[in-house]
Amino acid sequence: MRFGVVIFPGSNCEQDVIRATHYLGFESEYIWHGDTDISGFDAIVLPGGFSYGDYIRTGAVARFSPVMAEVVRFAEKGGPVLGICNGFQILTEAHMLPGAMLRNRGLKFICKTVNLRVEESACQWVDTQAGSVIQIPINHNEGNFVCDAETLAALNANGQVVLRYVEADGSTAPGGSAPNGSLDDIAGICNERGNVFGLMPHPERVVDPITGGTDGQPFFTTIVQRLAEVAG
Amino acid sequence: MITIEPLAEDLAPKLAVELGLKPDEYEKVVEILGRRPTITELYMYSLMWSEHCSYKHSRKALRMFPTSGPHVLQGPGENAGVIGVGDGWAVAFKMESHNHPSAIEPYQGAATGVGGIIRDIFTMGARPIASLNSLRFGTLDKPRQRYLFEGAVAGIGGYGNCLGVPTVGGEVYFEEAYEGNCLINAMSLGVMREDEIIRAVAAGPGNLVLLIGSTTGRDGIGGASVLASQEFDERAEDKRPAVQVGDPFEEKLLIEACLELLGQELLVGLGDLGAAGLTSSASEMASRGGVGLDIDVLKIPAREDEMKAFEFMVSESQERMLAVVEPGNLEAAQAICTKWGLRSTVIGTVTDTERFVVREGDEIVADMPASTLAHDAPIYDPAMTRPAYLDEVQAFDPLTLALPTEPADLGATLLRLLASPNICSRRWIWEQYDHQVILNTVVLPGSDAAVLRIGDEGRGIAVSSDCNGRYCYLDPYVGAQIALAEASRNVACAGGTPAAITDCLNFGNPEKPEVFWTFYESIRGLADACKEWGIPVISGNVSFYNESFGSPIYPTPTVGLVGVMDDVTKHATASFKDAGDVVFLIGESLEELGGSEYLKVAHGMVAGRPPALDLGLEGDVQGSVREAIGAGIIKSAHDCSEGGIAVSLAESCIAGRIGADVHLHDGLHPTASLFGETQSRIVATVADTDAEQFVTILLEHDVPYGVIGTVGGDSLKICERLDVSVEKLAGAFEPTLERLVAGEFASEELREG
Amino acid sequence: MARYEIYVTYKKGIFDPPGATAERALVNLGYEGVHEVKIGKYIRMEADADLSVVSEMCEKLLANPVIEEYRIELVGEA
Amino acid sequence: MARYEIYVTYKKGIFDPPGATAERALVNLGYEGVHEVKIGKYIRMEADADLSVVSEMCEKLLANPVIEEYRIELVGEA
Ligand SMILES: Nc1ncnc2c1ncn2[C@@H]1O[C@H](COP(=O)(O)OP(=O)(O)O)[C@@H](O)[C@H]1O
Ligand SMILES: [Mg+2]
Repeated sequence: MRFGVVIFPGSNCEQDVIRATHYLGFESEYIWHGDTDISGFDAIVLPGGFSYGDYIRTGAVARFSPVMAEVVRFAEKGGPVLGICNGFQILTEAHMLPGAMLRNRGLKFICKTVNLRVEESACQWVDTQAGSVIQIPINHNEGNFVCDAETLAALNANGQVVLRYVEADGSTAPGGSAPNGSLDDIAGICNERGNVFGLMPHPERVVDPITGGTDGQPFFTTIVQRLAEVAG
Repeated sequence: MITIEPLAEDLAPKLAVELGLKPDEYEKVVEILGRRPTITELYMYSLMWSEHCSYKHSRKALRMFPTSGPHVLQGPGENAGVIGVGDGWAVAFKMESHNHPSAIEPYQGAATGVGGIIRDIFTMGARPIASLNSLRFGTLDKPRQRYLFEGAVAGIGGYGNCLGVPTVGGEVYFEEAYEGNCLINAMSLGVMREDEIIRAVAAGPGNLVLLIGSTTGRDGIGGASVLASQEFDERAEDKRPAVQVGDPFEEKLLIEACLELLGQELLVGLGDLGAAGLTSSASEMASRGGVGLDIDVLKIPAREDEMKAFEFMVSESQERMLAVVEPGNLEAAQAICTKWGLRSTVIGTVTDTERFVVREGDEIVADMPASTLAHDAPIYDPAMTRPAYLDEVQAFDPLTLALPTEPADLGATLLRLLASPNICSRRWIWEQYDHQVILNTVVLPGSDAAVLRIGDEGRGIAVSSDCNGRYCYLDPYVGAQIALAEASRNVACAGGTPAAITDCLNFGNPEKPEVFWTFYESIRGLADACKEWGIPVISGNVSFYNESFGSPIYPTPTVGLVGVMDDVTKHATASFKDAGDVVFLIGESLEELGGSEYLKVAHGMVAGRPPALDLGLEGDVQGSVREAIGAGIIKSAHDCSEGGIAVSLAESCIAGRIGADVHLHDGLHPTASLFGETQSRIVATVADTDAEQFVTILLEHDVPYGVIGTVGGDSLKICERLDVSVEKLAGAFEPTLERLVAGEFASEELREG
Repeated sequence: MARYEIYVTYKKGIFDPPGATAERALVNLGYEGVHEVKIGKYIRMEADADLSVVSEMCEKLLANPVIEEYRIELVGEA
Repeated sequence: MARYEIYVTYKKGIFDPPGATAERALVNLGYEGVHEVKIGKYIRMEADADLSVVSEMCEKLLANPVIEEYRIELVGEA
């Protein structure tokens, strides 16, 4: 089982993902954005950062990297793809996930630990019990998710909403609990099949307890178990 | 061979003065060249001999600093200092000011300040792992000040976040004295293996000079001399073109490419282009290597048309690096730059002439002994006189004021102090900074010092930046020592052992005897304390001419201290933990209200003598707490600084969301007891089962201490003097900054003042 | 070589945070009568390409069809 | 009520990183003949104010006179 972590120019969380997966005892290696061969990887991670400086729009340029064509193919074959923060933004720009990202409502960059409710979903990357509340840091300037009404309805109907911003007790504040203004408090979504997953929070930051917690561990362990079962 | 074209006899001296050279400095240039300078030469000398680049007023005083010690691998003189932190790991760090550009355009000024200090770090071969920022503004009731504050914070975050270098700490004060001249001091740290240290040296005649990174435009022309070396006043308007726009994406690519080039040993030397641009980095690299350089400006990728030779040489376009490469390695080196999407251009060669020759095609536009630019600037012995205001302010005795004694008044005063912009929570700032990326941050902002792990074998460092300008205004010698004392006390509270410091010395016009006296006294105080505690100064920066409309800022010698930790898991934070924990006060309280936040908030005064500092006691107090943290028995440690012990206790309650019940048997006036800012005090808690062991440690270190109470309940009770719920304390402490800037973001004289 | 100007704006119904904030700020500044402030992108370029190619650039990179619409103007020769 | 369109761009000589990045990206996408890409702001608003007042808004808030310049167009009544 090997994670492949893509480095785009301007990515800056790639070594964090490598460090977190190694901490959990998993194999993981970098993939250069110019590469066109990603065979030999069982799961692909698009890490956080500011690919191409976030210029024009977040993820707008990275989406055209040679490696992305391969990632699309990999996902179509059912391969698991995880997009964290900028990785999530790239997935929406690449139309591998619906919707788009706007500037945070307050127009400020936000770095802080937030409460997230794990929803009942088709996502292959999490099997944390639906309804449980976890703490993971967010760290972004453009995490304000939007999509049209039909898309939102579909996301909810198909169990594609994986994570929502909530209050400490799991409830939703009147007017919403998203610190960034995100539509319907959405923090993470997956495709219908559940193999492509994008989230704004940074699970890799809370894997090794010395950096503040362990709530991020399931986001890497679950997929490993799943793939192991499939392999039988 | 085309003969060089000096400036006309009548024009040269005039232009020299316009560019900031003093008449005798101009004469020295003529003497060195043996002729009148060309326009390019004149620009190059005027910038290299400006205060900002030559330290001509401060150099002598700086010699007072101790610069060597067991940890020091590289002292002052390079782009950054370097210390060893164990297991072969080395940490490079430095602090630098970007005050004047930020006062014109806060976002870009602060952003490019961060960019500049980070280039200094990876130029040494270190990977940048953290930044801190030390900020000073006027009071936030002024729209212009809110604009500067919001812009600077956004710029620091905007640049550092994009690079993926966490901003893990800093400090900020709001004082009238900084209203016309904000301070933006940025500190950066990088990590490498001890054997990977690189020095910015050009060597090997025949080697190639490679310019890497962004194109060169007219932006920031004359930035160094014009902005940083003249008094900053209403004329600032005309200097607007000197503002530069930063490109953090380009800088991120530079970090990766340069570290890869160094890792593969493809470079002979590497230097960054900062103040005075190509002139500065090229001449410094040449003089360090005792070689000459031959550069053709027409080879430099230009951002604009018809740029003059001198514009290429002094442009401060950001995100550029200068490398020296052996011809045989050129192809490999450029391949790496291309891989990272970076421009790289050979613009000249290293020669054995020791002369710096600049060509524009086949015309020679400058030809001077390379070392004279970096090393022959005149060195001054500025006159000094003790400022007249000192006797007056120091004579004031705060105890002559009507001071509150009633619990209700004392409680209200505590809440006012907690809500004061100089004490309140800085959360609003650090939540705009990525303070976690690279996964080394063990103690996040909000405690005393930031703690970072180094490598995966459990080593770490603790970092803090501090300076109370008010103390330095009331007594520069003691004030500067307190800056160091507080930085190392913060580090001690986290469990670190001070290893070395960097500094950023922000002062007014050094040509004013009273200003220079405060500068000299600050350095003398800092140097004496450094020697007493064995803490060397390994890098730093001097920023003079921080004045506007004629009055200097408070003397502000900011200290950035790095402490080492052999076991990073053995650290402490400021928050109270569990009910029943025993509260200790280490150190003793004196009747000291001079220069306190209480005096400012309650009486609108900045007067009196700053708290006294006993260097021996301070060292012992820190040592005892450090040892107890190492022994693993400390559950919380927080020092007493602005606002005194009452604020310190309140901050620990708020951070832990739990109360405490304490008694102070100090026999002082209640106000002095609660809010006096006596130094060398730390509030620490331990589980009651560990109290005995802690006492043993305190006795061994022979420090005064008191067992003052226990953690628990939902309010802070201090004797019969005050009783306030943690809820209320937090309500005063937390929202202040957000409130002061919220919605006000756009307001009348936004950019005017 | 032709000179183009491209105007990228949010589609109707998409909330525009910078625009909304600017509007509030202007009102705070005392400019009551300000409404419907929308902030988009104003892109200028010189290109050896005709309009159809430029709109291709917009579809692909310069705008995000999911939330944005764009208008291209040929403003002259370079 | 008048409708205004405001074009905010960097002053001459000020570097425009987003524009430079867009240009490189377009070239990489195969659009060789693209040059001088500059990305500015395109602001639309309705306001009960005449041109002089709107330029005041630009000076104070909508543009940063230190590094940006702006052009205002009155495009009609709302
Ligand atoms: N400008 C800033 N940027 C980031 N962190 C800051 C800044 N100012 C203060 N902090 C953080 O807020 C906390 C309290 O700061 P301060 O009151 O200066 O602490 P102390 O009094 O112990 O020096 C520290 O963790 C400090 O690093
Ligand atoms: Mg402290």
